[in-house]
Amino acid sequence: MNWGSPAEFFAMGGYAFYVWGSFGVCMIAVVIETILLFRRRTNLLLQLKSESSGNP
Amino acid sequence: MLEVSALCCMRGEREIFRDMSFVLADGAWIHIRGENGAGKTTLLKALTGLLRPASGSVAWNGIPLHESRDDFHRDLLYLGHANGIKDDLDAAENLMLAGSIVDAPTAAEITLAMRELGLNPSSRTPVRSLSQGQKRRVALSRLALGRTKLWILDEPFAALDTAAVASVCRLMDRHLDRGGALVLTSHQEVPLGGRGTEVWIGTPQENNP
Amino acid sequence: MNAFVAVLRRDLLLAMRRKSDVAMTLFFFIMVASLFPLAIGPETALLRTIAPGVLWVAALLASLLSLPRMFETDFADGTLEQLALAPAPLALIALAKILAHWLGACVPLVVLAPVLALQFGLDARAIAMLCLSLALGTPLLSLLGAMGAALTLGVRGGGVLVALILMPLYVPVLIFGAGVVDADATGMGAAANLSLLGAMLAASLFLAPLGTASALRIALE
Amino acid sequence: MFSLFNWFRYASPQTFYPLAGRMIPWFAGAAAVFAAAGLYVGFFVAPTDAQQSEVYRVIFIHVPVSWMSMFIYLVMAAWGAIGLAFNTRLSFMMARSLAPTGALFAFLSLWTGALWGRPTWGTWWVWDARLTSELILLFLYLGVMALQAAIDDQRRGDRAGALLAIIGAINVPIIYFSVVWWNTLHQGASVSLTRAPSMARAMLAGMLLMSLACWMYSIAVSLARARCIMLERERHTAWVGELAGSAS
Repeated sequence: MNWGSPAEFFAMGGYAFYVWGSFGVCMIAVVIETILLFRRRTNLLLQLKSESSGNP
Repeated sequence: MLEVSALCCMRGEREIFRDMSFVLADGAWIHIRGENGAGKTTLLKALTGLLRPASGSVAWNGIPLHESRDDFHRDLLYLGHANGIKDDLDAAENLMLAGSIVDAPTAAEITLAMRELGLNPSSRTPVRSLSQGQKRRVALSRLALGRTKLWILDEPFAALDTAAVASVCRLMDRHLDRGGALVLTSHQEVPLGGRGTEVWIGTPQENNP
Repeated sequence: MNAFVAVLRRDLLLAMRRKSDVAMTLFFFIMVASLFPLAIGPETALLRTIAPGVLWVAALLASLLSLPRMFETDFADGTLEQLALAPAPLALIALAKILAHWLGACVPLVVLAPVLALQFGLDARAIAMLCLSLALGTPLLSLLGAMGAALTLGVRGGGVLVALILMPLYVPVLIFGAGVVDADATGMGAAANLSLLGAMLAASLFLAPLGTASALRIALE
Repeated sequence: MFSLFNWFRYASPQTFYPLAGRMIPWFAGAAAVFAAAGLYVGFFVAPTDAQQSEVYRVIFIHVPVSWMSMFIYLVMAAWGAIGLAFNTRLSFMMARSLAPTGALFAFLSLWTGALWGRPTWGTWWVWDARLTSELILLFLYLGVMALQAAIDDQRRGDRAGALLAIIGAINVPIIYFSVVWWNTLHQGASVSLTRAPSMARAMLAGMLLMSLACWMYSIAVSLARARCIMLERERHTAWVGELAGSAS
């Protein structure tokens, strides 16, 4: 185990900004991409539903 | 002989027509009809090989188009919506350049072809300053130049006056008599002799037989 | 081969009728190259260092600017359709048009480059090297550019788009081309750069017309 | 013959749509598992680096996203080539669905590279061969996406984008070579990101696990995006109509 305490873990030996900046932004990017995809899909399904109910 | 079998064409994800089949024998002509936007130009483009059909095939003299493109193009004269002439050049130069890619026509042949369409062969005016009808005439002069066997013409009579329509029809009749084949679209009746048929895209309109 | 000569003559004739297009490309080249000393300052040593890069970038931008001419008018007036239906390989026709573009848009740049190089205080040997690199590199710009021009044919915002898709492809040409003068001046010899440019030219002479032809067929559908 | 038939059956959007739907959770799950394992190895098993201390841990995200950004470009070009050769609609949809994810990875590679560069080399950006190539790769992605978006006719956009992706893929090695050449010529910062072969086994394992996670994630996301594209394009067909009706 590399870390004595959670605080030490989060400090990353003084490089917290760089390490968490990298991992954090990647995480955020992944989450945003997933959310956007979900929204695109739900909007699309709603649209298709209104289209199919509009002219059966 | 042009054979079209089970042709289906798409524009984007929209199906324009499907199961289009017909045979065009030598010396025969086909008038493609349909409302605006029915897909007449799409069909013509598929016949020339410019447009790749979604399914089905077009064959020239029994050989599918994509297998012998150059041979087919040697036999083909296509005239689209656009005239295919350069605005910066005069009529004779245009015909000379268009012909030179296939086989260079002589100046005498070009003069003759322009006379057929009622154009002044000695005019050096750039095509830019000609009227729409005159531009169309320049483009159609290629009909009188060519020795091609298959003509595919998109709205050849657009913007033409009666005299020009008559001379184009004369050229077409001569072409058919020589055993040439012709496909054209037009919104007007086409007064041609010989074996002509109509092909409809979509449903035929009621006022037509 | 017949078709190749015919298309080449046709495009050159058309370029002769529109001399203003050629002039505009040249003016653009001169202006971009002249802006750099104004922005950076008249310090001769510095200008001499950046000259090959500046002139190369200016030539690249000028040729980029002239690319839409290659197919756009032919596409609009229907002559491109006719060329695609000619009984000759479309790649050969594309090659003729590329050569015509190079002769009409890039050769004037190569000819003018020495004059601009004098502005930057390059010596005779460096100028010769610069012209050599441009003479070998600009055909590559035309060849790669033809693919970009064909892909963006008739597309809205085509001018910016063509720049966007071509910049990455131009990177090797720029690096090897602009490096020629430096390599020669530092005594390393420009042979490696020049032969790399030559190799790329040979490869794209074969591949780029094929790519252009496919792109044109896609655009004409 | 039978296998060929099967392949074309799955190449039709109508049959591929539900299949992709069933596959997505598995790939997403695999991505989560690999990511958890990779992060565990990266943060808890891999020892602190003697020279770079903890900041080297950026490697566990930087290298995988860089690899993926290059790999996805090749896969995208391959789908495009298949589409151009066999005229299959599904290939173009896959090519289109991969581009945004690939561009995202290229961007993340640059971002993490900058964050690593700052403490290690003292500057946010170095004209290092790898970083420069990665930047050009991002431009290539943006070019393909811009071209696809600018062409209104979908079919033409697909085919033009595919052709550009192929042209780009042929050029990628040349670009990389030219940038390395340029870099050594100008004696710029030449920094080795991947470390010597003596790299601890734990570091390698962490990187591989994270790469697998990125790979699985890319598949899941691109399948999901492809499903959206299918629905958008085939909205006038019967099967989409039925699907929209039954979704109520």
